[in-house]
Amino acid sequence: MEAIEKIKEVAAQAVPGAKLEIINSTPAAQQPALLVDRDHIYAVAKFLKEDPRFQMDFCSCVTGVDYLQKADNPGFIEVVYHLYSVAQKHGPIILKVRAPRELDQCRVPSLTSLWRGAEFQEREAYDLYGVRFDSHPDLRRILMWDEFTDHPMRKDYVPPADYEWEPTPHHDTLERTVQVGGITPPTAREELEKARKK
Amino acid sequence: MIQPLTEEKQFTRTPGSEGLIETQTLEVSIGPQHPSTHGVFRMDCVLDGETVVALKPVMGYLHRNHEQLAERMAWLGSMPYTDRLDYLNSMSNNWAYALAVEKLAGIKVPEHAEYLRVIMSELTRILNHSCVIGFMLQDLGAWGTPLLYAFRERERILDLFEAVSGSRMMCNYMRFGGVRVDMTSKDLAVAKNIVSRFPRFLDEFEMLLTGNEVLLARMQRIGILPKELAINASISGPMARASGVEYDVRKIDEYGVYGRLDFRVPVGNVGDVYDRYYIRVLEMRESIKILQQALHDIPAGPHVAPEVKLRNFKIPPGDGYGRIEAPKGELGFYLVSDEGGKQPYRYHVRPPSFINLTTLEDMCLGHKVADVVIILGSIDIVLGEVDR
Amino acid sequence: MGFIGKGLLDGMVVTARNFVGSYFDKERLVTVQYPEERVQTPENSRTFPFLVYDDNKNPVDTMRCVACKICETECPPQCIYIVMDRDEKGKPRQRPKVFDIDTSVCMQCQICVEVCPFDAIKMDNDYEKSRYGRFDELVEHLPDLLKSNEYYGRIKPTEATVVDAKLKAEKEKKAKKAAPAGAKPPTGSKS
Amino acid sequence: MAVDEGLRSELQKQGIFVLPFEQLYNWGRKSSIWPLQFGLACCAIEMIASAAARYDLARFGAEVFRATPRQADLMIVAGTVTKKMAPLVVRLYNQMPEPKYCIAMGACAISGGPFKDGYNVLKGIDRYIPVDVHIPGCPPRPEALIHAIMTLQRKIANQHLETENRLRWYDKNAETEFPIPSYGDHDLQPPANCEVWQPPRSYRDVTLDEVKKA
Repeated sequence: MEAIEKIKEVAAQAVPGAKLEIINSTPAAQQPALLVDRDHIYAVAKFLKEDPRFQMDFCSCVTGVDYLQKADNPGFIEVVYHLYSVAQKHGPIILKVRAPRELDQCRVPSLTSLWRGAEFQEREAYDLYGVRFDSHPDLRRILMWDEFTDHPMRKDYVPPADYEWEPTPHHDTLERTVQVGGITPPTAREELEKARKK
Repeated sequence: MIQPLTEEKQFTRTPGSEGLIETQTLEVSIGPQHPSTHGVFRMDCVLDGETVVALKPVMGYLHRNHEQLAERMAWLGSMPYTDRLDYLNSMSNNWAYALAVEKLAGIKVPEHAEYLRVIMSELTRILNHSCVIGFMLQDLGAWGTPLLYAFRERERILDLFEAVSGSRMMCNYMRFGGVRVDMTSKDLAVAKNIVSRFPRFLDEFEMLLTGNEVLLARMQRIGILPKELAINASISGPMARASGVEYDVRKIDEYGVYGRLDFRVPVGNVGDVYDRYYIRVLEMRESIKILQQALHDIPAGPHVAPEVKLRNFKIPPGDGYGRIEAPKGELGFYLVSDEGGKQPYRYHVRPPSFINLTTLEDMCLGHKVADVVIILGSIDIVLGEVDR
Repeated sequence: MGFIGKGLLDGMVVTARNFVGSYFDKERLVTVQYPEERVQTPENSRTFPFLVYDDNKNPVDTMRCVACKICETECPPQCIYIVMDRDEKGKPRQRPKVFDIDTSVCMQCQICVEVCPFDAIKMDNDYEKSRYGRFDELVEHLPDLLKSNEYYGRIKPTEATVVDAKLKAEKEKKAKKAAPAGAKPPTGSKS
Repeated sequence: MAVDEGLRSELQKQGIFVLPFEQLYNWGRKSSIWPLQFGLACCAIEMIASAAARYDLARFGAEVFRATPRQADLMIVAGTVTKKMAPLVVRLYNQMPEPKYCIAMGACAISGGPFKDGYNVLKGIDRYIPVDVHIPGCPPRPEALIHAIMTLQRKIANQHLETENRLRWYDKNAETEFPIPSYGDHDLQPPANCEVWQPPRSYRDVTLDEVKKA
């Protein structure tokens, strides 16, 4: 299979106007990804699926990643697609698409109409990260119950305070105990105060 | 004396669209507590008479936040949690995670350890497939017998796992760059014994099942999954191969030492429940072939790469995806490391049985409700992996 | 394919083979009559952690644990809780005052054993731990956890021999080092 | 007790068993515990293994795994109870006929175990229903489950029909149905059933002096 630079070049030719960017993985893994803008992800994916040079007919893995705000960038949710080809037995080509973290703007086009295999995985990304996939056939929560309102895999999610008593509490559990007013072992309380003083 | 029905109470025959009695569709929720849903899985079926006209899988009853927990602890800390993903085959889950981390960190695994991993992973495959056939037959109404035979064989393999790794089910055996403890010569002898005796059990198992009239009647032409749909819906593992997709990560990626081992990838041609059953039997036979080679060829050497630290293990920033052919399909780990690199920033599991459920509705439509149970059984799901 | 009813007959044959075989073949007779007879658990078998001490007469002073809290931080489900013992002046005493393991949380992963640099914590193989209550009976405190080195040697002979030899060598090395240095007290170095 | 111990053992040698009705009744109950066929997660596989040929739970009269709660006496909560599943577990327990028992098998069922820090994991089934026997372990060996069944049998054998320690079933005022939590926006409502769930009020701080004494 061609190098990622070649794929980028070919895809840019095939889908005019697409903003493509190469993102490197860890040095050892050697799995560079192609970052595509939201408006052209569908066209790029369709091209990769249908072009006889690639024939990416197998969408293996779809997932979301939450990048919190950092000094220089405002933070975003990234959706990652790992594509393989069963027909030509090569891969992966990794597509990434980014959306803002705000819930009302966090939308990307769904690729379920290209690959059925993305259906449940996109639902999962919606459930856990709050990414709305436009034109997904059945975008409901898949793992949590329907009444649930949060998106728990986001990095700023605060779990419910159902903490009551634990014999061996640690770190944030200990903090939460004090907030909720639960009972802590006296020695644990001492330790916590000491840690706070530091 | 029985009173005749009054005018209002009499059931009137109003002709439906085809001149028959007008009927209503019935919604049945199978699960989450149901003996044949293999755990806490729910299927919302809409039935017309006994025929399924719509079916929606509902999951999440075993959603244990595996991914979020892993993002809070060190790289090594997630290893025992991977055991609990697909709890029938912890060894291959370990391998998938170790492989992904090794890919990210660029660790080279000693050859001896690679062979140990192959041995453990193939034993797991045998164990998984024999148990799954047992469960599948249980769903068919063969109450107990095949399952008991399968569990008898499972115990023998578990005894070996316990002797080597210390635990029957949750082995926590693999480490980054190798395995935790070496197999002694005694353990290897036990493994050889298991491998040499397993075909006898398999023959007996097949005599009981393959070609049995009831089995054929219940399994053939049921739940057919066409090849194109299987690829498009990202189906992997024995299920995809039963539909004629010749795709095995062991052959494609040649991870570990699979490139050196000689084995065949069995492929079905109909893609019905019976093919899925028989593919598993054939895969067990291939696994035995692999095991014989691996146990014969295993070289001496260290069981873990000596440069890998147990504590304060760090990975440079970036991401990566590692996958293996687990008994249920392609099991992958997508890991992202951040600055510091002490723990995963993002840890995602690509669970084969979750994605294999995508086409459950397509396979069940038009079949009877009793077939739904066996179609689900043939997908081979483990809820720990579906919901994570 | 054969005649009608072949599948039934085959099934009967398999069942009969297993039934009759169980009288002659040990491998077909698998049932272990549990409370009376037990499966011989292999040496590696593990259930819950315990703390090793060396001298039977004085378990508290000869326990190997120095309360370094490595196992507490590395424990994946965070079921270990340690408080270091201090004397009246607040100087650390290099041994735990409180050492709790919540067995109702412990996932038996053995990571605490692997990371312990002092060979102080080891895995037990006792599995009969069913209890009526949850907190009082399942949280193990220091007195429940302390077990002698002989016990460890009894349940895991091979492993214990290696550990004993290693500790002995370390001790001799330390003694050699300490001898020329003179009156300097040995300090518990962290590896 | 009307019959004196010495006489009773003397009679037993002759093959005559003199028992109070209560003991006979309890013997019958404890030798035919029918568990609910209900597996949640990993521990369920070990539960099946203990019912399979090698460990053979049938030797304790407990092999009849019933698929419906209406025919079961014992609920083995084998595996992680998630918040999505918890209302259903409580409902199943409510549907079982009295006298009923509950074994929390494995770390997850007792306290949430290794997964207790998660947003969707219930920190122990004893928050909603009373648990009779706890088996620690992740997962417990099949022998451990059998040991738990034996522990439960001991408990049943010591239950009375009339005194303070009588069965819940014979206490007219006792609770037999437990409130089922509902799915809330962020968590289950209520997060625990205060009448069943009582965390300890104090913590035993063990000092070294106590250890020395022991």
